[in-house]
Amino acid sequence: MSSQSLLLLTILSEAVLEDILIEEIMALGAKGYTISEARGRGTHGVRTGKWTAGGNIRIEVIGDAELCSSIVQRLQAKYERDYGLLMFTCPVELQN
Amino acid sequence: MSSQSLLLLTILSEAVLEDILIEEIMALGAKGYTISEARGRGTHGVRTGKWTAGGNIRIEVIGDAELCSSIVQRLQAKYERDYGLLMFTCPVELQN
Amino acid sequence: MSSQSLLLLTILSEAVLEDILIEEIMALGAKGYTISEARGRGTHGVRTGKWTAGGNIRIEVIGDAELCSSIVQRLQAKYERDYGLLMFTCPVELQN
Amino acid sequence: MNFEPVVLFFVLGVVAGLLRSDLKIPGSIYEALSIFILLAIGLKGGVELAKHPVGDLVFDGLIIVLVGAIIPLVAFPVLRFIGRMSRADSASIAAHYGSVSVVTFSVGITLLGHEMLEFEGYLIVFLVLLEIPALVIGVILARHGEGTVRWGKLMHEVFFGKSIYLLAGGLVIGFVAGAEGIKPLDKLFFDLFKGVLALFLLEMGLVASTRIAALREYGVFLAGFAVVMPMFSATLGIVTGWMLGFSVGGTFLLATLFASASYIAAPAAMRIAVPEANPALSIGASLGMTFPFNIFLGIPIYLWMAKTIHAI
Amino acid sequence: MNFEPVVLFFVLGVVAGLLRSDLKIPGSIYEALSIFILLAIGLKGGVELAKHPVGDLVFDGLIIVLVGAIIPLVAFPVLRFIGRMSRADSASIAAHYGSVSVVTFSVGITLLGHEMLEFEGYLIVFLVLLEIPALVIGVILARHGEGTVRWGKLMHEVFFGKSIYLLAGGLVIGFVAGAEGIKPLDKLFFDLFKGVLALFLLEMGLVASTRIAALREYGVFLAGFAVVMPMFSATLGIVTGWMLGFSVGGTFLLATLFASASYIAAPAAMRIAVPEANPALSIGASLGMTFPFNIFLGIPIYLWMAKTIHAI
Amino acid sequence: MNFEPVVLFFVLGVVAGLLRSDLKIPGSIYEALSIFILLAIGLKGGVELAKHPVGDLVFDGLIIVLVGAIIPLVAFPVLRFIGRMSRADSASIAAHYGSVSVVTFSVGITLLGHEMLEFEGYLIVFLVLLEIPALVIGVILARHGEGTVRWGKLMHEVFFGKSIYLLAGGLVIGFVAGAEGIKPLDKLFFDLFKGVLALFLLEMGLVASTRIAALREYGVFLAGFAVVMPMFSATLGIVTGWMLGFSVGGTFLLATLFASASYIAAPAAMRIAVPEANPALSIGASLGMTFPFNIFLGIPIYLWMAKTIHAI
Ligand SMILES: Nc1ncnc2c1ncn2[C@@H]1O[C@H](COP(=O)(O)O)[C@@H](O)[C@H]1O
Ligand SMILES: Nc1ncnc2c1ncn2[C@@H]1O[C@H](COP(=O)(O)O)[C@@H](O)[C@H]1O
Ligand SMILES: Nc1ncnc2c1ncn2[C@@H]1O[C@H](COP(=O)(O)O)[C@@H](O)[C@H]1O
Ligand code: NA
Ligand code: NA
Ligand code: NA
Repeated sequence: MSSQSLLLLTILSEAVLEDILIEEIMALGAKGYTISEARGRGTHGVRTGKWTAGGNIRIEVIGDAELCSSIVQRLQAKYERDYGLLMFTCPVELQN
Repeated sequence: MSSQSLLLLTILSEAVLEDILIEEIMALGAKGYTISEARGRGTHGVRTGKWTAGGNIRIEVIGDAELCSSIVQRLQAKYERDYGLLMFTCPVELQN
Repeated sequence: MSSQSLLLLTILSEAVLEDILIEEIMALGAKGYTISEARGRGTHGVRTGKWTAGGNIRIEVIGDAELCSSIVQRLQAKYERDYGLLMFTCPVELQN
Repeated sequence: MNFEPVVLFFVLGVVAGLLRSDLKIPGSIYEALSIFILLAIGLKGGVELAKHPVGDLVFDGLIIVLVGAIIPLVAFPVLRFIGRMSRADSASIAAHYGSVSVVTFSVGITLLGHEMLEFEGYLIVFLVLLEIPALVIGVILARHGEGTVRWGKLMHEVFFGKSIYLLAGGLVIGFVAGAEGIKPLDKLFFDLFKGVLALFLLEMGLVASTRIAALREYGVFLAGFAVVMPMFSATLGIVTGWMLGFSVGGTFLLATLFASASYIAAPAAMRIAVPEANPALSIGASLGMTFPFNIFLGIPIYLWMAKTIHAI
Repeated sequence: MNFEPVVLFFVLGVVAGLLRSDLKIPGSIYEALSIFILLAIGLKGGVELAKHPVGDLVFDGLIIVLVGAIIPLVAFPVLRFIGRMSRADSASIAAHYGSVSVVTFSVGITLLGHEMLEFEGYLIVFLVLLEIPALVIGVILARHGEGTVRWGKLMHEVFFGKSIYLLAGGLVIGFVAGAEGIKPLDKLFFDLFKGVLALFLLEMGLVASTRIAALREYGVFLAGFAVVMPMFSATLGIVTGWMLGFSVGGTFLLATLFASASYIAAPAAMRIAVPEANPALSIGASLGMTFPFNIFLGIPIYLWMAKTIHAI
Repeated sequence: MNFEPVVLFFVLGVVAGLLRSDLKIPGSIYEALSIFILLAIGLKGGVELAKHPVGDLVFDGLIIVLVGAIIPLVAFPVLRFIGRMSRADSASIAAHYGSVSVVTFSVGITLLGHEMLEFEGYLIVFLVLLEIPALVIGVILARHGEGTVRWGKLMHEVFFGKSIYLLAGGLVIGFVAGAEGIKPLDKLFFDLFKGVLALFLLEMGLVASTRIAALREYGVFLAGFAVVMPMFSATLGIVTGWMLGFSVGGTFLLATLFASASYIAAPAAMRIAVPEANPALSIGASLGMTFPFNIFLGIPIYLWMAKTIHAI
């Protein structure tokens, strides 16, 4: 099994940003992404997902360090101030 | 991009415990958490999520080793015996 | 806290394969699995989950390297050609 | 055998589950259906309640709650000493059988509709009142002194758990608004009730099919208990209703109420209050066995019993 | 052009999709709507069926299923040799066009309602019967000896896949309960049918809008096929219905049934049985092209055809 | 105090939230309920619109939109200079109060039903028309030259955001199909409307309960604003409606429309267009304070005002 070392970038942000963030991510050259619904609490308070635009989404992107850091920088610069946003990376072995 | 090394603690447990576990986690000093729905199978059998209280939740907490281990110990002591519970950690780089 | 080093194998594939993949995974000796809904984009195009069989599922299996690699090989051989399929592993510390 | 068509939907669900069809009722739809049923039943009860001077009901209510409390107190020793089950499991199962099932009750009401029989509408109030003693007794039996009970958490779970809360809320709204005030809502909550009940039974069947297996593991005793217990409780209900001078319909409904076992409020409450009890046992018995028994055989039997005792 | 208002909801959905509105029908709601429509149609069919001595239908049924089997057998060579498509794709698409669309059929029934035309209600049975030969033929064509077919899995998928299962289940319940027994459910399943159909069409439009693009990639041949094929199938249906002595309404519905292409049962079954086929092609054609063609142009044309042949 | 029973469901939701009941309306159900309400209101408006020569409405429409535009222009300085709030927050809140609430409007219509009062049905059109100027003014106030506005994105958000899109879509379908064409859909969209509104209010209550707290943090000024502002806007509406020669019902509805504050369209649009504004403030005020004020006290007051001015 030939596996390849990459980074998994997980982005937790507001559901209302979904389309905008996807645009940015693809524009920066991601080959794909995975989205799932989430809710939670952080410095911006509880986000129960009860309210239409009140939920979070989890966007996951697998890519090399370079792609991930460019995404992180872009999102930090443009959205961190005004929106709930949490990003973290973790090394993964892509298996196919 | 200034990143910070932390642990991502993932807790898989019964949906019915959501409020209780959140209370414990915040009480132990977590800055936040993320919740998403899940279903699965383990030593406590299949949890299809079909039944109201029959589903699982995934609680994720990002924090330092100390916080994570205190959460793990608390939950293990109080809930492992009677409830479906799985906890694992993985090192992550917080990006913002 | 006695933790144990294992691999977390994450499988992203088409919702329509759920039962089949679970069968394979358990047959290969997994002790359990966790499933959650997802949507995304990859080489097989956008999978919005809008269409009944059009969504993705995320299957997560915690196990040793051997189990994970046997699952990866089996799924690659049988499903990679015809179905949207992405698999990656990441080292985790099982906490209970 | 009760050919009330709605129960056929339960069969449809069970068969789908056993044949491993990919049919699923999404969780959120299941939630919506239960919210609907609980509110509708509550509203109906409130409207009925508004028609009677509440004072008159206090006495009946007291009697019914007291008699109802007998059920878990009988069930516990049977499970514990004849069934040789753990204290926790015995107590949890006893609580399930002491409390009630809204859906079983609804099927009973549907049957009365067919039979053109009246009933004391305020009986719906006991869907709420019977839960409390049953769950409390269950917890006391489980703890029996030793171990700490999180009474606060439990009481909150009981009173503000969604099922009781919606029933009670519906009751209050129905009571305050009265038949006239509710009229604009009839088209949703009352006209569609049976159809929604049918869909709910479909889901119940799907779930029950997964519970029947679980039940099998625990042998014939529990299966037997799940059939005999409701018959006993129903008899209690028949006698009580008859003595309180209820109509045939009311007597039948009280029996159905007693005979039914909870699988929504009780499981959630017991999972919190008596976690060491195995939920597969209690839900397996109440949902996998007692529920189908009640809607197919029990309900027609209870109706026959009610008619017979009133014929005396 | 058919100004049946429900189809306007399809337009509303398509436009929302093309204009990239954030309008979404949540997946679980979509599931609920389809469960409702499948059960309602099944119940309706069962009730109708109960009115006829089933024996009489056997002959008609056999004829209709046999003629229906011609459709995939004609579609396959056209796709394979004129369209130069892969064996797998040709077979999968053939299966889609051989089987049927409940929603297209429902729009047809709605139109008959407007036109005050009767129809042989038991035709609904063929929503179930026509699926099976179509899917089986599709798989045989795809495999053609070589390669192993997981027949067990496929048959299970076909018979216990949720769409067929719910249709068949509704049929049985409707048949057993009969018009009288179903009455309490009418208010949900029949009175709300058209409204729910409208909401479903809204969702269909949203989905179709994403498929039209996919279709474009595959050029004019497939687009042409997606219009010509239903016309051909409809003609088969008109002639068959007329020869079997159906009413104008029945003849029209049989044509609509033949002309419609599946996008629920078939895609799921083919994805499992013929995985190497590209689902974007089959769903793109059936949902992105044939479905809108049928509800806007096809259905009025088929009705005209039915009236004309009966005028002879 | 307005004893319209539907508002009791709002109370039920608030209480559940405050008492931390585990009652939840699943997100997808909430989505479905809002889609239903928006489409139903739109259809109703379209049907009404079809009854009038649209030409006649252009003048009234212009006046109403112009007067409506005064609301945010008054709200902004009050918030900015008396309330000492940030430019962004003041602008965002102003936009919320300039645009409208479909649910408040629906409660108003329900009350008219009780009172047997007629109203100019085409007023529903302004549910759509009043959003646009309000949101645009809000953004201009926030930006005031400096900073770039993504107008494209904003306009897209406004026109194709699901709430406006469904309202407008319903209007068009209702207009094209007319009362006759919509009849088959009445049983879903009109008969069930009040019941669905009740369920929606239950959810609104649950959400509002979490917002009231948020509001408390921001002191009495905002709370006061959330009560005084709708009274002012309502007065504008009363006068405008009266001058335009509307009926009592129409005058009342216009006042309700002006007095209502948005918590669906505006929040989404402002979150995108004025991200630095704190959504907890605007939603807290509009949903946590103004909405309950309107449905409990405002609406009866506005009706009284309308009757009084017409009695002159
Ligand atoms: N310490 C944490 N652990 C896990 N998830 C978090 C944590 N902090 C924040 N989040 C998630 O990130 C979202 C946005 O965070 P924030 O911007 O801090 O409000 C929250 O709604 C949570 O879902
Ligand atoms: N080996 C495993 N891999 C992934 N998830 C698991 C595994 N074992 C258990 N789980 C998850 O943890 C939940 C509780 O596990 P248990 O307590 O073993 O029943 C299960 O319902 C699964 O969702
Ligand atoms: N680069 C990526 N990052 C994250 N998820 C991905 C990526 N590529 C593919 N996926 C996920 O894997 C699924 C199947 O991928 P594919 O087989 O490439 O279509 C997609 O629908 C996505 O959910
Ligand atoms: Na009972
Ligand atoms: Na066909
Ligand atoms: Na306003």
